Amino acid sequence: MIDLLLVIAAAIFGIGVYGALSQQSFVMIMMGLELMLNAAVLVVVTFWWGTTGGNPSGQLLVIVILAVMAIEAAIGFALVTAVYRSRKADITEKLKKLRN
Amino acid sequence: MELKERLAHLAKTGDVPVFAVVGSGHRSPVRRLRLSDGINLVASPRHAAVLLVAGTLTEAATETVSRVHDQMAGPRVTVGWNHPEPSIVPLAENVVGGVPDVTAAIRQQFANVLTGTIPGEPPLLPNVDPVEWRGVGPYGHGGAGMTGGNPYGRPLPLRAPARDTLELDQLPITIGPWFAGFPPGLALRVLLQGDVVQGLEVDSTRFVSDGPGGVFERALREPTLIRDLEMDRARHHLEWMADALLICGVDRLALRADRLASTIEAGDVQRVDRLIASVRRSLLRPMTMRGVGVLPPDVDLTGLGPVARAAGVAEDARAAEDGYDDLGFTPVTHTAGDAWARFSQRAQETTQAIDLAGRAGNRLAFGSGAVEAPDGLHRAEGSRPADRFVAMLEVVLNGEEWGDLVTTIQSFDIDMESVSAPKDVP
Amino acid sequence: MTPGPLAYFLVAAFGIGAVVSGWLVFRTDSMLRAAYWLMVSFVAVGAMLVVLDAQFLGLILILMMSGEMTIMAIFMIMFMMNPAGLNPMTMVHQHRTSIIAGVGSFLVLAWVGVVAEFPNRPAPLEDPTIALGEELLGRSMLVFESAGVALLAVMIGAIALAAKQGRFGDAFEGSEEPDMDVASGDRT
Amino acid sequence: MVGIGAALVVFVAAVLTVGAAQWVWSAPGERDLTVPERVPFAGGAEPEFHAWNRFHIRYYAMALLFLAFDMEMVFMYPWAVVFVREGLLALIEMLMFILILVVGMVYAWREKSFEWS
Amino acid sequence: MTALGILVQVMALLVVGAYIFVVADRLMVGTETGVRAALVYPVRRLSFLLLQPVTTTERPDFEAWILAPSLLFGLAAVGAVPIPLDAPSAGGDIPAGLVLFGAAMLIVLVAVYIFGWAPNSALPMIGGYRFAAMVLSVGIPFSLVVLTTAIPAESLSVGMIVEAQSNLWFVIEQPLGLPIYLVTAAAIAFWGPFDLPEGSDLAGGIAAEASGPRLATWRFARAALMVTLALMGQAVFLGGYLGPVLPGWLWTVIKTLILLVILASAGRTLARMRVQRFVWFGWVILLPLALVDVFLSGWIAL
Repeated sequence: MIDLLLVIAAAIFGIGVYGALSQQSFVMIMMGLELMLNAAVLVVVTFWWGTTGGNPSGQLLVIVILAVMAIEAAIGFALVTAVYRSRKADITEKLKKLRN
Repeated sequence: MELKERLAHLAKTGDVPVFAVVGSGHRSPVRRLRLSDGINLVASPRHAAVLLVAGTLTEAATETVSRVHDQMAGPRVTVGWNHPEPSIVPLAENVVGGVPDVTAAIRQQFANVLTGTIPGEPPLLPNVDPVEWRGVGPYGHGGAGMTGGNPYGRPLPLRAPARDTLELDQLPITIGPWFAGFPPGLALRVLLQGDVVQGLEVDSTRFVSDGPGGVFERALREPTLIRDLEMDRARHHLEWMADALLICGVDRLALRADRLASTIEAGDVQRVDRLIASVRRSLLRPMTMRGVGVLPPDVDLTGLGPVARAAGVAEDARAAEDGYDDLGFTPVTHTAGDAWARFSQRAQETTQAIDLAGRAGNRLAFGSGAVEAPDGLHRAEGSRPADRFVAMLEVVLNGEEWGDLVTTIQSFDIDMESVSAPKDVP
Repeated sequence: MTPGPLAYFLVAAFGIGAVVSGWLVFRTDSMLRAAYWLMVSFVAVGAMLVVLDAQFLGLILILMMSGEMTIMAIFMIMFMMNPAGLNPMTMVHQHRTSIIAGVGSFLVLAWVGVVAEFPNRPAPLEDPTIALGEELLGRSMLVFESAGVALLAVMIGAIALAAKQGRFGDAFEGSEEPDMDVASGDRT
Repeated sequence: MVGIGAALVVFVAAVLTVGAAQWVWSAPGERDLTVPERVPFAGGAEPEFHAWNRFHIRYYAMALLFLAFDMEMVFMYPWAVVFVREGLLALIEMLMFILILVVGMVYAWREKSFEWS
Repeated sequence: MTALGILVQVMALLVVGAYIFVVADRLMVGTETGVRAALVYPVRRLSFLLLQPVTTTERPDFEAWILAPSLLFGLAAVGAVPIPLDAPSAGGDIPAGLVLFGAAMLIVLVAVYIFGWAPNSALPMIGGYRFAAMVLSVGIPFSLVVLTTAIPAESLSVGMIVEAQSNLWFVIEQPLGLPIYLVTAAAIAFWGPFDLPEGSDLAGGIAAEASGPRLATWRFARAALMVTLALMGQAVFLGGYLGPVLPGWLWTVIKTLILLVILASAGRTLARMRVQRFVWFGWVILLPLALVDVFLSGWIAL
């Protein structure tokens, strides 16, 4: 069971890596990051359930990951808004172009 | 099919969902239709089975009425009501008569079309795409690049600046002339960014013909019984209040106001007061109307009747009439000038009118070319208040949220039957 | 506790659902669908958590993510060109590298997961929410309170960033329009 | 475990029932609609553009605030369960936590985040 | 009780409850048709809607449009699972029942939002976005007041919460709870005076382009959602199945009906709130009140 869960988590994580690297728009990159965190949640709960005898720290770690997701999303959206406001850009290339 | 017949048998005795296209002289009759047993006036043609074409419409209305007709989900049927020949759209039946007649006709045609006695009407507009898009472009969907072309027949909206400096898409859209939240015949081209209005333009096409003119029209030419004038005013205001309540989602009180409008008698102030007390309990003021639709200070309010008086302009042509003077008439005013002030203003003028009508006896008033009508000062020549309201919409509504826009337009009481011909609109 | 065949089946089903919907996030043109495919992925993982006796965590993940993903959909539709994907588009860069990195990380992690030996100490069957609550208010109080401070910082930071008027004047000042030759046929 | 399994069964059954009902009943109608019958309703006028656009919401700052408060809810569920057995300590700790967040709320209110931008 | 039994029970509750709710609403509108006509109204209405074909717009998101009513009903159904009918552990009572309910009610936003988005039409879309603003404003107070009932019960299971009210119902012990719950529940079910997404100022809003079976399923799903919200309201605030003489399930039904009638009557007699005022109302009035409710109830529970 643990093997199966870890393979699934690895697959979700792989998709997240692909998304975060390949996407051009900020929000889509954030989606890749969220997918990676999703995999992390699954891994943590898997170990909590199967290997640590239900150590509550595992649960706490999940909550912390959730908080990280919320913070990442809030700051991410705020940044997207601020960048769009000042540069009218929603994809990363446009920012690079501007730097030159 | 057995099941279909059973369903039709059940459905034909139920409420008839009617989408009403209201032409001249029929705003009040269509409102009374709301009181008819088993008639349900719906706001979207997608929910309707019967299209009611009431009163006289102009030639220009043909396309819009046809479009609404086609948007009905079907099995659909069109019923005319005092609609002059030749009709602008094909009618299954044209009723000449009052509310009971048309109710019966609508029920009958509804039953006919549900049970298959008559076939559902075919669409009226030609089956052609708005632009040629099939097979055009790299995927055959009519688009080009990221946002170009006409994907599936229409372009994508363009960006426009906004007051919070986020330059996002602006959707230009024409709403009306048969949008239930607006006075019948009013079509607005609105620039929407999100749900906020960034600009608007009134379509100067006339969709409804000139109104037949009631007691106030007569009072322009000859002295008229104050009793008649004031009862008509009370009825007009009550119907207006019913519309306002309907738009604000207080259906129960809207029905009461409608019922009151059709049964009210001179001097019967208590029933109106009870209605107004119920309206207060419905929290209409704090929830929907307070602070909505305030006019900018530089707008000229003279002659705008209740709208002006709700903003503190104590101006009323009745005050100069001897007949009214005898009755001790003084104009009611409010100061806030928002949608609630207008509602409250009209509510109090209704009570006042019923009171005046009860005491008026045979007194006469007006007849000299100017009369204080429910929507403002009417003159024998020159533009009507509706023209002025239409002209001020853009100034008042720019930057409003959509719901506030609808509330504000309703609060003006614009009578599209009395607007001038297109060329006269300022 | 050894999981029964039903648990295996459910985990596999939800797992496939989570992976497939995660993949569809990057394969759809509609921003709305992208956001909600991600939500489906989260819901599937939440359901797996429930199967793993972490009922509270699974459901709270679903609760959190449904709210967050709607906000994500709203923001994506707000800022992305052609949000409904009416014109099909691919907005990707370094595609090959990304695929290699994605597949590589999957293979490495999956290999670790399959090969490594883990101790078998299953969680007890009592309600784990109480343990979590006690942990939160007892030993890990600092985590809990610092989360509060972090969230406050995020709130203020996010509002300050997103709002039009900052302390130092209008955010619009000094901005300029970049040239728009990224996508051909772009009209904006 | 019956309860949560039942939740899954009920959810799937409910979604499938209503979905299938729509599918069965809508199949004949959707096929042969003409172009004018498909025009979106706008009171009789014809739309010029697709309605799908970069919809400018006016409450984005509020939406971000929601994310933070949503996270607060995550902490509150386990807190509520152990509240009585932990007693006053739990009350004070949560009071601190909430007060910190309320500061953020007041800041947002002051920044007019609850009004249309 | 098996999963199948729970399925039958929940479906029966929702269908019957939805029927009663529609009848009650019909009576509240005040058309002079009488009780008899109101009792057959849902049947006639449904027959008509089944005869109407489904319309579509030029380029809708078909899948989302079909999914939305199904999802809404699924959420209403799953939200009703953890609510016990006549005994603490009867039915689908689960340890984290409140979280399941809260998650389901929050996902209602998804169903409504995509229902407004799918037709690719301006007025429904504004309706969907209005609902997003509403749920983001009242989602927290809604979850908070429901959660507060878990404090004295020391459990997130709805059955335990009902049991904890054997001395005193929470409607008295947590006086702010039920009023806030009813207000927020009406908003989550986009029911008047908070029917902003379906308002008459949007010509029906999210439902403006829906006809026939699509409208029927949508209306039914919304009525079912109201039933679920009323069920939860009576369980956590009105003592659920607790009550003298009558059997427990009958108490549940009676209390649910009382809440349904209260909600139905508010829908037709109170004015619709402006969306901007609603956002302000949710954050500045309801949220602080809900926080006060949490700490007040916590203080009392100690």
